This record gives sequence, C-alpha cells and structure tokens, in this order.
Amino acid sequence: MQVNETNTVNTEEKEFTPLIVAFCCNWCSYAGADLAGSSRLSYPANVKIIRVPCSCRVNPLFILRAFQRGADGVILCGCHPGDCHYSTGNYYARRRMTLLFSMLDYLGIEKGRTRVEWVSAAEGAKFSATMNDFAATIHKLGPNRKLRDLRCEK
Amino acid sequence: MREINEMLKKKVSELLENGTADRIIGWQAGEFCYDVTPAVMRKDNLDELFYNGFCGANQSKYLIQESLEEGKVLALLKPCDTYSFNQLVKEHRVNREKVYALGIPCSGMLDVDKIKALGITGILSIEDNGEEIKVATMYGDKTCKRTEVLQERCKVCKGKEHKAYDELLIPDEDAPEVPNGEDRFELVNKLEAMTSQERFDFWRGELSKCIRCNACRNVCPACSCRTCVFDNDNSGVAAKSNADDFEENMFHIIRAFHVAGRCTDCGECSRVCPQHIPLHLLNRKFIKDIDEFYGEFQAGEDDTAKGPLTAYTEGDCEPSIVMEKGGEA
Amino acid sequence: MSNTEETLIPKIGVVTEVRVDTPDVKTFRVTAPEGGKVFEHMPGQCAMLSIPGVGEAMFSITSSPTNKEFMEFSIKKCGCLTTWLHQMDVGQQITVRGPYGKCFPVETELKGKNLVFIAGGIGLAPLRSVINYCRHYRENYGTIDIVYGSRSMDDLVDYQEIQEEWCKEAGINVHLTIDREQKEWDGHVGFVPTYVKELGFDLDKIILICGPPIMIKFTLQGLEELGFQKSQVYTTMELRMKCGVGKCGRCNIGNKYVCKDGPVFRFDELGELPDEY
Amino acid sequence: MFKIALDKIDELFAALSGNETLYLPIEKSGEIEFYPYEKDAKVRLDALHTVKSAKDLFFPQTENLMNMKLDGKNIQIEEGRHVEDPFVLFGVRACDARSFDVLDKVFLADPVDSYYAARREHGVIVSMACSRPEETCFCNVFGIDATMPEGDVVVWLDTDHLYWEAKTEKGEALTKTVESVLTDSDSKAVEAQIAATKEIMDKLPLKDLDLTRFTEDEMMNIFNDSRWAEMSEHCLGCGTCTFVCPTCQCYDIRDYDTGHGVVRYRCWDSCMYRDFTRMAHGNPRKSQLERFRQRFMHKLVYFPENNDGMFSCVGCGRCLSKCPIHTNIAKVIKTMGVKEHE
Repeated sequence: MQVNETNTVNTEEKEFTPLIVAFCCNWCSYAGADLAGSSRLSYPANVKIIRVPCSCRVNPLFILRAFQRGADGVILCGCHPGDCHYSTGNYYARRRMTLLFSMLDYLGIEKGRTRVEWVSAAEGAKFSATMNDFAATIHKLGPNRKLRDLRCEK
Repeated sequence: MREINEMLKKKVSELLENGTADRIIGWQAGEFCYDVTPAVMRKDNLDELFYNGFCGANQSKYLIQESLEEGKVLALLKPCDTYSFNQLVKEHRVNREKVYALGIPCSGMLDVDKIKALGITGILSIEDNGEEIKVATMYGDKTCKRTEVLQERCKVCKGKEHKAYDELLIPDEDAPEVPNGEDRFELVNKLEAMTSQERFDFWRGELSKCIRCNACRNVCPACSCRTCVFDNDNSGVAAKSNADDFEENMFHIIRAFHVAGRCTDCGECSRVCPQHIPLHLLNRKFIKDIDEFYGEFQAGEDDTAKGPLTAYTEGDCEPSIVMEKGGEA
Repeated sequence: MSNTEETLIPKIGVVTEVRVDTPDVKTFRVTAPEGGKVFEHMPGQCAMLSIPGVGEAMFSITSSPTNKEFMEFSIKKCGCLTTWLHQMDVGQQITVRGPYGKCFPVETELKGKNLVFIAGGIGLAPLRSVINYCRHYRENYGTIDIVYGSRSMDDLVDYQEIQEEWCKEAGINVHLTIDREQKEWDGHVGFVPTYVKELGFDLDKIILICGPPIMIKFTLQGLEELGFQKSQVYTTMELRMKCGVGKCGRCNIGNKYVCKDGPVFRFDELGELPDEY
Repeated sequence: MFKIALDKIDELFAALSGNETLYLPIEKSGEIEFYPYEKDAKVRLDALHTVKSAKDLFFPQTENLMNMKLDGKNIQIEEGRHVEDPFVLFGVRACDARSFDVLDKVFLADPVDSYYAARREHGVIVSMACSRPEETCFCNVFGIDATMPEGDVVVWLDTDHLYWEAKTEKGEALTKTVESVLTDSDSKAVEAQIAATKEIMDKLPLKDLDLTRFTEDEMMNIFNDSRWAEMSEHCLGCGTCTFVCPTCQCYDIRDYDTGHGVVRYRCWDSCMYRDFTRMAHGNPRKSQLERFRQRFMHKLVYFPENNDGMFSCVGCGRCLSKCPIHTNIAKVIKTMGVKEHE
C-alpha cells in the first residue's frame, strides 16, 4: 500500500507550458545554442539547457530524473556522428538512447517525449528550429503524466 | 535423473580426491522435496550433494566471491549457466583460473510456484519422471504435465550445448533432450502489438506489485557492481522502497538497462521475484532490440566478443527509429 | 515522552555559537529559537540532530544539564551530515529531538564515589557532560581523576576549558597525554592504556571510559590487570540509529538497544551480550 | 453466530464497504494482496496468503512522517497526517492476526508510535479460519490455532457458507452494521470444519519444530554457533524474507528532496541489507553471516527475551516459499534447535 497522504494533484488545468530539459554537449550543441542566442533566433524560454561534456555523458538516469523532477520532454543534443570531440562518444550515446527510447515506448510512455538531435556549433538555426519543433510536439502530447513523481508536484 | 545423480556424485568425489578442486558449489536438500539450497561442500560432507529437477538456480554469480578465495572451486554448470559464466569471465569478475567448470546435463527445471498455481498445494513429495509429474499432497495425489510446470527459462531453452567447461559429465550429444524451445520473443511481440496505453496499464499493474526487495538485483549474475547505484547514497536515487510509482518504473528500467547487452536471459530475476513480475520481458525487449538494430547477439556465447553497448558502427540507426518502428501509439 | 509526535518529530534548535576545537572537531552551542534549552537531559544522554535532506544522526550532548541556557554538541567531521554541520554559521537552524537513552548513574551508583574519567580523542564529548555535572555538585562525589589523550596537542578537544577550569580546580587531577612527541608539549607522551597503567589508580574508584574501540579494549585489559572489576567500569556506546526509541531495530547488541537500554553500559553487562559492536 | 451464503457474499462486502474502506485479499496482475474492495474486484478468499502480510495496513511500507523545508538558515516542519478514517481488514489468517500482537509489543510500547496506534485504533480485524493449510505452515509451533484465529470478528468458510462470529466490542459494533445481510446460525458446521482442519494440521510436516533451546541461557551459545557460517553462506542479502514477513518491523527514516521541500518518510528496512548498520566510521555487522544471524537471533532469542517469551515469528511460511535460495527460519530452527556437537 502506498501512502501519499500529503500529495494532492492539482486538478485545475492551467494553460500548459511544457517544461523541456535539453542536455547539450559542450563542444557542438551548447555552442549551437549560444549561436542561436547571439543570432537572435528565438526558442522557447521553458527549454532548460544542461551542459554536458559529451552526449555520452548522459546516462538513462539523467533522463528519468529530469522527468521525475517535472520535465515534460527531454532532448539530447550532441555533435554530428563522426564529429565527436572525443571521436566516438556520440556513437555510444546513439546506441544507448535508441535502446532507452525503445524501452520507454515499450513501457507505454509516449514516444515523442524523448528525442536526440545532432546540432553542430555552426547550426544555430537548427538548434532554434529543433527546440521550437520539440516544444510544439510536447505541447501537443500534453503534460507528462506517466513518468512523473507525485511528490515533486507542487 | 537418478543415473546422472550417481554419475555426478562419483565424478565430483573423484575431482575432489585428486585435488582438481578443493570444494564444490553444489545443491543441498531442504525441508521439502523442492526447496533446494546452494551450498559449498567439501570432501567430508559430499554425501549431501544431489541434483534434481529443482536445481534451477544459476550458481555462476557465487563464483565471483568463490574465485577470490583460496583454492580452486568446482562449479556445476548447466548449459544455460555457462552463458552467465562466460559473461562473468569476460568482464573479469570471475577468475577463470580458480574455477574448474564441470558441465552437467539438464532436461529442464521445474518451477514449484507453477505447480502451486495449478491449485496443487500441501505438497509432500514430487516424482519427476518424464512427461508427467506426480505430486503427493496432504489433499491426495495429483498429476500435472511436465511442460506446464517448467521454469520460464526452460520453455525457451537455449539448447544442450555447454559454452564453457573444463570437463563434461556426459558429452553434449549424449545428454538428455531439452524441452523444445518456444519463441522467447512471443510475449514481447504481443506487448509491442498493444497500444501504448495498454502497455502502460500492463506494466503499471506488474511493476506496482514490486516491494523493492532487491532479490532480482541480488541474484542477477550481470548485476555484479560492488555498490549498486540504488544503494549509493550519493547517487541521488538510493531508496529502500518505492515511495512513488515513479520509483517502481525507474528501478526496473535502470536495472534492465544496466544489464542490457550483458544479460544472457537466464531468467533468474523472474524466478526469484516474490511477486512474479515478468522482469525477463524487460530484458528480452532489450535483447530483441539489440538483435534488430545491431545484429544478432547472444551475451555469454563466448568470453571475448564485444558487447553491443560497448561497440558501434558509423551507420547505426538513429534513435528516431523508435518513432517509426516502435510499438503502436 | 509518550508518543511519536514527541519522538520522531523533531524540534527546532538554533546554533548560537560555533567553536573550533581541533582541525576536525567543532563544538556547537544550540538553543531553542525563543531562547533557553530545547529540552532537559541528564549526563550521558543523546540527541538526534538533523538537517532536512541531508540526514539525521545521534550525538551525545556534551554540555552539562546544570547549564540552564544552552546545549552543546562536540562533533567530529566524518560523514555526510557532520560535514554539512561543520559548514554551519551562527544562526543556522537545525532539528533536534531527544533526549534518548539512559544517563550515567550520577544520582545513584556514582554518588559518593571516587571517579576516574578516561577519554580518547572525541571520546571526551559524552564524558564532559558528566565531568561538569560532578563539578557542579562537587560535594556529592569523591576524588576526580581525568585521563585524556589524543593524537596530538591540536587534537585535544576543549583544551581551553581543561586548562582554565578543570586543571585549576582543587580535588580534580587532570592527566593529559598525546600519542607522539611534539615541540610545544611538555606533558606526558604515550597511549592512554599504558598511561592508565602507569598512573595505577586505587581500586576503590569507579571508571568512566569513552574513546576509540581499540583504546577501550586495551585500557580495559590494563584496568583488569590493576585489579579492577568489570562492574566498576562504565562506557558509552554508539551504533547506527534511526528512531532513537528502540523500534527501528538496528542499534541492538544482543537484546539490548543502544538507543534505549544504553548508550551507557557497565562492562559486566556488556560481557553478557554478543560481541557485535 | 451468523451466516451468509457464499453466492451472496458480495452483499456482505458491499455492506462492509458502505461506510468505510474494506481491505481484503484481491488478485491483481496475478498476485494477491490486501487491496480496497471495489465492485468486480477479484476477491480471493480461497488464497492461503497474500504476498505481503497484513502488517502493511498498520505499518505501511512507506509512510510520510513530515514535510520539511530548509529555507536559508531557517527550517520549517509540517507534521504528517495520521489515519483517522475507520477501515475493515477482512480475511486475515490466524498467523497474521497473531503478528499484530507481536507488532503491538514494539509499536505500542512506550513511547507509543502514534502512526501505528492510530491505524490500530481505526482498523477492525475480521480474521478467517484456515481449512486448507499448506506444507509451509507451522503456526501451531507458536501456539496459534489456525481454526480459531484472534480478531474482532472471526469468520469460517465452508463450501457454501460463510459463518460470522463477533469476538470483541469492536466486532459487535461491526456486526450491527451488516446484520441485515446475515442470518442466524448454529455452530455445528463450524465445529465440524474445525475438527476436519485439525486432522489436516496433524499431517503438517513442520508441526514438530522444537523451540525449547531458544532461551536466554543459550543466547551466547547460539550466537557463537559455527553453523551460522554455512547457513548464511549463500544468502543473497536481498530483503524478500523481511518484506513478506508479518512480524519484521525494522524501518528506515529517509529524506526525499522534492525540489521544493523535503519529505521525511519512513519505510520498511531489512537487517539483511548491507547498509542497515553502516556508519560513517564502519559497520558492526560486516558480512552476511552477521546480518543473517541477527535476523534469526532477533526473532528467536532477543525478541522473546524482551517480551515474556513471545517469539517474533508466527509460522506463516511466507519466507519458506519466497526465499530465492530456500534458506529460511524453519531450517534455522531445526539446525540451531540442537546443540552444535550433538
């Protein structure tokens, strides 16, 4: 039996603004996000960027914990395959994320909630477009209900 | 089975006598006919050793500890145990030098919970010869089909070939026939064919039974970390209970992920689960995906091949493949 | 204390003073937010201190109950919570619950007796409460000897109080020792167990001992060689605790719970229990 | 004594769950636990045991104690809520019913655990006599009568009726609320069933476990017995036995940081776990041997010593069927029940 006595679910539906966590590799995608900013390309303010040394630094727990703490969508951005600063990190990340996303789908979690995109330092426009598109996808999916932790809801 | 038992006893005492090994991880009878316990035996208590249809436990994990200790240990490996053994040797968790592996035949192991689930309770003795299982109970004699009460892993048996051994009790080709392997991905396929919501409901139902006893983790030969991330207070995810649905999901996703590409599908996790959560279906999903995305791979087939998650090719599929390929939305 | 509200649910305390005793020991003075003590205690009793989200652990109360304004905790930095506590400034709130356990029998068996306190390192913390209690009610007790040792001069906890108060008081003999020679040190050098044997106390005394397990073990051997009985020696124990009220089930030594039946034990009682501490 | 026909039993459940929550053995995803009754639930009164024991209802696996907030230098504490809604726990077997006495000794001893006490006060126990024990049962060893369980109300089932008898004031009060669906009955059928069950109980393979050695005087001898080493050798160190046990009551208190505060909750803990007694400077129970020994010493020696000889085991047999390697308390009793070199 689970007792969550103090948890109450907020039944009032407010205008939904999805919270998005973007893990960006330090060498390409984070620089890409920087470029997007300095080129005045807009992307949603509710995209929270977490800089990681390499896309393969992200392990499945990071993704799950982002959902636990209230993310509605999680996106991982790294260098294009072949361009990894550490030569091969993103190749490993690619396999891991493929398997993880497939598992989440298998468990019945909406498959659009997670995404991997390769964004180079020169692709400010791609970064902004990707984020806008991802935010729109998540908005359509609605709030994350299946992979949330009730204790973390305000 | 009785002959094999006698052969085994003779062989083991021979190997201990001639100093090939100084102890053996064997099986010891319990209170009832089915509750067999793994036990380390030496020359003096070898008469307690026996082998029957309830010796299903995969003992290769014990070799991690045993191979750290002095002297050589004799391990009895059923064909499917050799996969886990290979995997542990490959990961340098078991010191191959300290183990003498004796391959023993297996014709499928029984699951007492499946017998009980048929309504056969109050079990006093079980006779296991061939097709039919005779069970004497406090409420009279019962019978059931052997195929009905085989352990999950035996229903999808990998075959009678030992993948690693120093010696075989009987040559693989002379070993008794193993059960006909069913398609191990049958249920995975079935789940994949469901809608996303159906899958979600199925797994919620199963995972919400989890009492977080850690039996699945502690028995798993692939879960050989000295300190598990879920026991590490600095990991931020350490917990002793599932205080929220999320933790049930997280624990099992991560547990399965951490053994992905290394799991030999030995089925111990499902065997020991007190709530009978079909954990093997999580592992098999990873195995199936790996097979489909990166080519057929059986962990533990040998002790050298690189695992699928420690390898890559430049042309690997993108994670977006899940969008196209994955189960129904 | 009669139900959970008063046991598992803590009270709030405020740190009003932080004193650096040694490189890894700090003493924290704690009062209730409105001033005064959070609760009353007897010498040897413990309290659970915690910081939300960091952890909770049992600490002995080092100040004497005769102090009516505040409680003090001498804490050595060794784990996650204690590291956090060491970073605290004055004004920080912490949670406090207690008091837990039995005290030293200061009002019964120890009354009228000649006392010897033997402490090593941070082991002085629980004894300091008793020493100051006995000093306060000086007429109730006979002679007082204090043997205190640590690794070096810098590791002596409460050195100032020892020098300025204990050493100057009539009827109290303080014997300090450090493990290895040190330039500025003109006192005794050597380990506590050997020093105790050198000092060779009269057999009419009651011993109160606290320190690292290895020190206790050898001191006890030495005392027995001198002719002391196990029933003359008291110590205070520490094991992992969660509830403090004998229910969470982890601090037992045999059938005794350290949090409830201890932390103060007489050695002849411990001798009847499994050696698992 | 009252009765109701089994084909009308849903009326009884409907009446019982009318004003308060009714917990009873219900099958979900293939396993049986005490779940709240709802219409069309798969009620399994035939099951001997739920996987988790009934202790979950009084001492839940996780329970929030308080919400805390660390705000700069200030701390706020907001106490968790106690259970104040009455509930009925239906279908408790004799072993589980006795386990509440064991838990009471711990949680109702001074200082009283008010979370547990509140649940005990608000829960009415309807226990159910056994008629089909299994080979793993040995409650008789602890003086428990499976045909006459403790509880506020006791019910017996035969092939077509449920018989109902109130045993306490609480039970009488509950009976009043469901009287309309019950009819009067004599006790003949129940007596016959009790006699039949007793005959079966005599055939139980573990009925003669001998507890005479587990006394205070033998504590040190049992503790120092060298046979613990071989018995614990293959223990996996999982918590299965502890978590399915109706009398295991050790708990942990943990903090969970939600991002906007801290929940301090308690949850079941297991003495079989490595970190159970681990401190910053070491662990008094270093190997699985010590942890394994602690569990059984507690149940068979320490607990009886502190509680007038009451053992902290009720012979339900859950650990016998659930232990992954089949090491269990029955084996320990058999081994340790005789002196080492005899």
